[in-house]
Amino acid sequence: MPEVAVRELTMAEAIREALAEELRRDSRVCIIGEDVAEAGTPFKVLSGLVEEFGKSRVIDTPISEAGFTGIAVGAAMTGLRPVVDIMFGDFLTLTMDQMVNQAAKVHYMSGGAWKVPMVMRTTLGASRRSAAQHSQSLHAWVSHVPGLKVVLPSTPYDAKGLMKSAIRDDNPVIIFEDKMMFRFKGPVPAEEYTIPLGLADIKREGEDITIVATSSMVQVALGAAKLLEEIGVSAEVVDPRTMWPLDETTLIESAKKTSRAIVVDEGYERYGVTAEIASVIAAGAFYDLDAPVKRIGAMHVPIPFSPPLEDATVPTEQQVFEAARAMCKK
Amino acid sequence: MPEVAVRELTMAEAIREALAEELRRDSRVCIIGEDVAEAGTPFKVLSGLVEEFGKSRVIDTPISEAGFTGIAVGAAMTGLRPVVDIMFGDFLTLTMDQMVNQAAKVHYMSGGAWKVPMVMRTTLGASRRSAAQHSQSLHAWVSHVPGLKVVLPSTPYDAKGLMKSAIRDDNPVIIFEDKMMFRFKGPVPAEEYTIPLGLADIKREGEDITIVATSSMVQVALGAAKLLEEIGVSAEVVDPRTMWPLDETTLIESAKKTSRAIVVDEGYERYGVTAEIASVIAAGAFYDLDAPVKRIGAMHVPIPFSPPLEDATVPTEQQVFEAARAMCKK
Amino acid sequence: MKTETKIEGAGSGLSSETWLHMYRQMVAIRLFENQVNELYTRAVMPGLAHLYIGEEAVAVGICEALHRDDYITSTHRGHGHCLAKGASPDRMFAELLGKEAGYCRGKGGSMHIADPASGNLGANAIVGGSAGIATGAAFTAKQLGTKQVAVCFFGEGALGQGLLYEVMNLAKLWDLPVIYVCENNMYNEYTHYSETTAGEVLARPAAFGIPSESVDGQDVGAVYNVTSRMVERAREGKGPSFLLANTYRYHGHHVGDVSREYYRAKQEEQQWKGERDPIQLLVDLLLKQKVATQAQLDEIQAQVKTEIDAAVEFALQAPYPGVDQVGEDVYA
Amino acid sequence: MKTETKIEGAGSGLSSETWLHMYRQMVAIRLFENQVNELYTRAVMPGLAHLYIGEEAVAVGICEALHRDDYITSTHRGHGHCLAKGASPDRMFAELLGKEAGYCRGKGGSMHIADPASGNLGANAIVGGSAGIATGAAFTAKQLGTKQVAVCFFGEGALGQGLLYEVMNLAKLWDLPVIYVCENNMYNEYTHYSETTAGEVLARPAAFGIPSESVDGQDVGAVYNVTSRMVERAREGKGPSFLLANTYRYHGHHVGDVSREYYRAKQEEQQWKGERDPIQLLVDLLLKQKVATQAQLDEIQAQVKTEIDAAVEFALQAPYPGVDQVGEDVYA
Ligand SMILES: Cc1ncc(C[n+]2csc(CCOP(=O)(O)OP(=O)(O)O)c2C)c(N)n1
Ligand SMILES: Cc1ncc(C[n+]2csc(CCOP(=O)(O)OP(=O)(O)O)c2C)c(N)n1
Ligand SMILES: [Mg+2]
Ligand SMILES: [Mg+2]
Repeated sequence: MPEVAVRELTMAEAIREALAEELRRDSRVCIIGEDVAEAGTPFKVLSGLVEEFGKSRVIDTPISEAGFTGIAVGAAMTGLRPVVDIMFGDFLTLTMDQMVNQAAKVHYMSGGAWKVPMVMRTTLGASRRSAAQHSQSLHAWVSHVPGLKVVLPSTPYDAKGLMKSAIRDDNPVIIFEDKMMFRFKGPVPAEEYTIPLGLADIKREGEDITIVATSSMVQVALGAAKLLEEIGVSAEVVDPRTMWPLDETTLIESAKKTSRAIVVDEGYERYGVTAEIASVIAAGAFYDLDAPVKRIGAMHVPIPFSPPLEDATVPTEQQVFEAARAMCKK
Repeated sequence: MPEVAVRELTMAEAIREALAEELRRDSRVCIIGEDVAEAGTPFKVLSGLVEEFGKSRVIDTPISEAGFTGIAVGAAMTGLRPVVDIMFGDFLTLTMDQMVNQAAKVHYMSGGAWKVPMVMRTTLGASRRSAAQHSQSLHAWVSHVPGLKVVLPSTPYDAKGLMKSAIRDDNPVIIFEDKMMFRFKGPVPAEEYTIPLGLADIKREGEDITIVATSSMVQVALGAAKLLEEIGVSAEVVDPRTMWPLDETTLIESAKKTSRAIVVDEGYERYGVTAEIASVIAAGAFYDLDAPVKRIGAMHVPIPFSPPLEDATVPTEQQVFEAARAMCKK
Repeated sequence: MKTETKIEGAGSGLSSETWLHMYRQMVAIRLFENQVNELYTRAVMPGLAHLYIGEEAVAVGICEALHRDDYITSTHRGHGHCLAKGASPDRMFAELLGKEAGYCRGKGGSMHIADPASGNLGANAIVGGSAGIATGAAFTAKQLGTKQVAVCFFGEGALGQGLLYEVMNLAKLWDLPVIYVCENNMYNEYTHYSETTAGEVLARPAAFGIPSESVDGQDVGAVYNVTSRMVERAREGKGPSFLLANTYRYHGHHVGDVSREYYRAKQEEQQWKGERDPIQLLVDLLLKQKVATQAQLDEIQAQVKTEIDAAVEFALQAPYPGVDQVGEDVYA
Repeated sequence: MKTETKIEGAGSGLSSETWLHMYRQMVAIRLFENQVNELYTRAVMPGLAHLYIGEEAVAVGICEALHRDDYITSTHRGHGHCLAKGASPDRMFAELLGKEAGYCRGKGGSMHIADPASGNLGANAIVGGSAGIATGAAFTAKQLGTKQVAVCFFGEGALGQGLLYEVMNLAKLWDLPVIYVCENNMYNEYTHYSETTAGEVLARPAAFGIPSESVDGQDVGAVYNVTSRMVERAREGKGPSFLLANTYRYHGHHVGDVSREYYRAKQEEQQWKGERDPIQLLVDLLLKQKVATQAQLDEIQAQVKTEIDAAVEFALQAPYPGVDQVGEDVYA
């Protein structure tokens, strides 16, 4: 991460600042979603925006995810740059046709004649004791679809820079924010900046093992890296930041350097993000790997409500630490 | 494949026979979908069923995929065993909430109190000159979701045996049929049989390289295997038959034996089926592999209409042959 | 054997047993939810919960008109529906606390309680998400000729979900025994329904030829009577109905929603609580009509309180499920 | 400068230029679609196509009432909408044959033709799938104050899709300049709409307070007039409208659907073709009202035929896109 001012913001503040700056910069940008205006969303991420930009730019909707997502697609095609707010990532299910059969394909099906410059903001992540329909991490689905770009910020700095790039991008971009991280603080420069989509970030340099981690799992990986340091294992933590475009080179180079790799993502392992990244590394660093790439994702169960059960489904520092230690034979 | 009678059926006939037998065997089984009755679906797969079982068992619906899928979920919970017909796999987008947030989770969320014994029949596969919204292979999405089972038959024999098991299964099962294969013929015994979900099938034995292939890609793989034979490469073709449960053992054992593996699936490579299977093999056969596992999927573009373009997006015999030859250094 | 108590007005013709049972159920919901709020405030309950306080007459009036084997589907604000349909508070509290003794073995929590024994197909955390399930249960009832009826509870916010219109069309086409109950408490979370709902609510079922009625959701007798008519239609094979029940939630959208001035006035809340409280209205009626004495009502209230307190205690003492159970119930 | 032709009945008040232009457009669609059928039968066209023959008056009457920069969204049966809005047949045929000169460079085909120059946001192969897009275009028009109007064409089968109800609610809440046009040709593929549609179609927009009218879709003048009123309302900021156009498709659901007896009677087809043909009805009117002579009409027909034949020829000669283009246009 480039040197930054000392200013610290929470994830929520960084996202809000990115949106506010883009709303100011470009009158075509608007926010559409449930309880986004006065309520500022249940997570209060958008608090204050309607006061500055008014109800014609920050727009409350009925509980019609498919409907207002479809409206955003049409609005984006005809000159606006809407940011759609889907309160919980679990509700992506309701928008799949509009995102996958419409937004993702309009540009291609029209031979380049129409563009769909829209952003969808939504969440991922368990641990809020919200049970199976409010805890999923479904980012693998949309990462599978040509025409879409997918962003998973892991720090306030990344959240702001990636959000601004997403809004300026001429394609449909889906941003997944971990709902447990909105209060997570980190340095964010006061000066204007953006982060290009498709660039991985090495969150920690290391020599012995590569831990590829996404979203909140980056903190889990960094925690594990600390524990590993104590037993003399130097772990490199790599955050792809965008699932698509995927910065395969950085992932592969790191694995080649360390000769060992673990992939941690909060989505389900099977047919998920860990599968893609693990196979990219297994193929790209084939001749340098000393051990199979290890995948760590959410347990293969609908997220349970009961705290002891829910906690057992999410990847932990300890889990990553143990896996790394085993791979490094320590 | 166990010894079978000489009788040959098309894929469509085998599927129809499986449905007819189950409709006869169990009065709780019914078929719900668009144009499934007199029309027998646009692919004519269900022709004749309404004549035998009547309109109360083979039920035409409005164009409401989410609606009648949701009705099937409730019907399954309360004592029926519906088979829902989704005309094109591309329309899965409209049923994701009912399948993923409802059907897949009801049993778990209720602590085992309720069950959802339903089947969804739909399609996958390009090459019909039907363009981007009628050609997708979206089976990776549902394979990612705990609570769902996913079936991809590649022969009339498998299609019948797996369909019967799916209908008798107490969980939501989604079956993807390649719309280009309905006229494909193969042996199907006249005697009753079923095929358990979760058992891979070795379609061709070989020594030098493993080609894991799904659905219509099995024929592509077998074609490539023939070409390989001519240059002295003995290819083993393995068909997982079900994406979940996934028969990891058979896949890994085959790769260990041959020390080389290619995975061919008509879905998109990125975050798709080839990623999961490739990483399962890369990890499971790590110490036996002589080369990186090669993934071959659909090109990363919405399926184009123009024949020369569409043909360029689908994996071919030649592609698989070339990849295998290169891996075997022939 | 039921004794007829002749009284005027809404709900006339109900037996005193029915009146007192409805009173009992409404009090049970009120006390149950107060305890839930308490458990949240004391940080004993994981996560959040959406309280049904203020809306008791809707669930109770409707479920009183159903048989035990009739079906209901419920919402994120589902405790009232669940109790009214006959679930017991102890296993409900246990579920809310994530304990193994809960209805879902702790796996569902507040938003997913289900109970086959009382015909509860489950609460649902997807707004409108159970409309298909309820309609499907009615589909089974018709296919198998069981004469069962299915009631689909949903908040007015669910009017925004397309699924509801798809299944209402199907329910009418196939004349399914389902009753769609729109609980209009005037707010979709923090937004007034007038900002999310174009046209008249009752014009929506009319769009599919589904007969509908609106009812004062604070008048349990009125709710019971209109529901009885709809249930009768359904059992006679006359198809679906739609009931609009106008009501109000006293508390926040969920237990954590305490400062609400930015979306609704304190005075509005006071008015409903003061003038339109469903339990108070029922008490006044029962006393005025001499269906019961204050002493009888006090006794019922006391009994219920004892039961609820014991249920909370049971839940607090109950053990969490063993972590080994996390992998169970994924597949049947 | 337009000369007023005084005539009676539907469409009175239209200039002769307008009448003749509508005639021209309807003939163009008819001849275009006959060629499509021909190309399919000769196995020159890849895939299938859904012919608009019999429904010409709907697209033409509506698009005649729009400006070139107004928007439309179309369906799988979209050739008529596309031509009526001003696309040229040569690039359309080229698209249908998958040629690079096509509107989508061959990537879209029959079900996805789009043309920014004429305000065509694109045909859509997802039934009802464009309802959000059309409403979104109207949202932009209102946000930017451009006075543009968006027309959403869909078949009556799309009444089964929940999305339509979600966006109609939003369009009315926000008073968006969108017109929902339901082309009721009586069949959802192979099923009569009465088996898929409960209640009255016009009760559906009414459910959201959206004003509606139904019109004889074979009477181009009537379609033009009712649309003009709806367009005026939209431009004046008075919000959405819904138009039910009753019509009929002469051919199969798609070009391959040739034996249709199992879902509709030959006689029904004969009746529509014989008594309700939109082009014949227009010809009769124009001659009767002396808006045009047979010679004039014949000349127009001949001109159109020449143009269509040339367009087919152009498309047949045009090259396929180079395979290198397959990877282009995925991302902007
Ligand atoms: C599909 C979906 N969208 C959004 C949400 C978030 N959410 C939970 S409750 C709620 C408001 C529901 O309002 P209403 O239906 O009136 O029920 P009430 O809370 O008033 O009882 C919303 C938006 C959700 N759970 N599901
Ligand atoms: C969501 C969806 N479901 C099903 C289909 C398959 N399908 C294509 S056209 C059609 C019938 C459409 O009928 P209607 O809307 O009346 O249009 P028409 O063909 O009569 O013009 C169906 C079911 C589809 N394309 N999209
Ligand atoms: Mg409400
Ligand atoms: Mg039609």
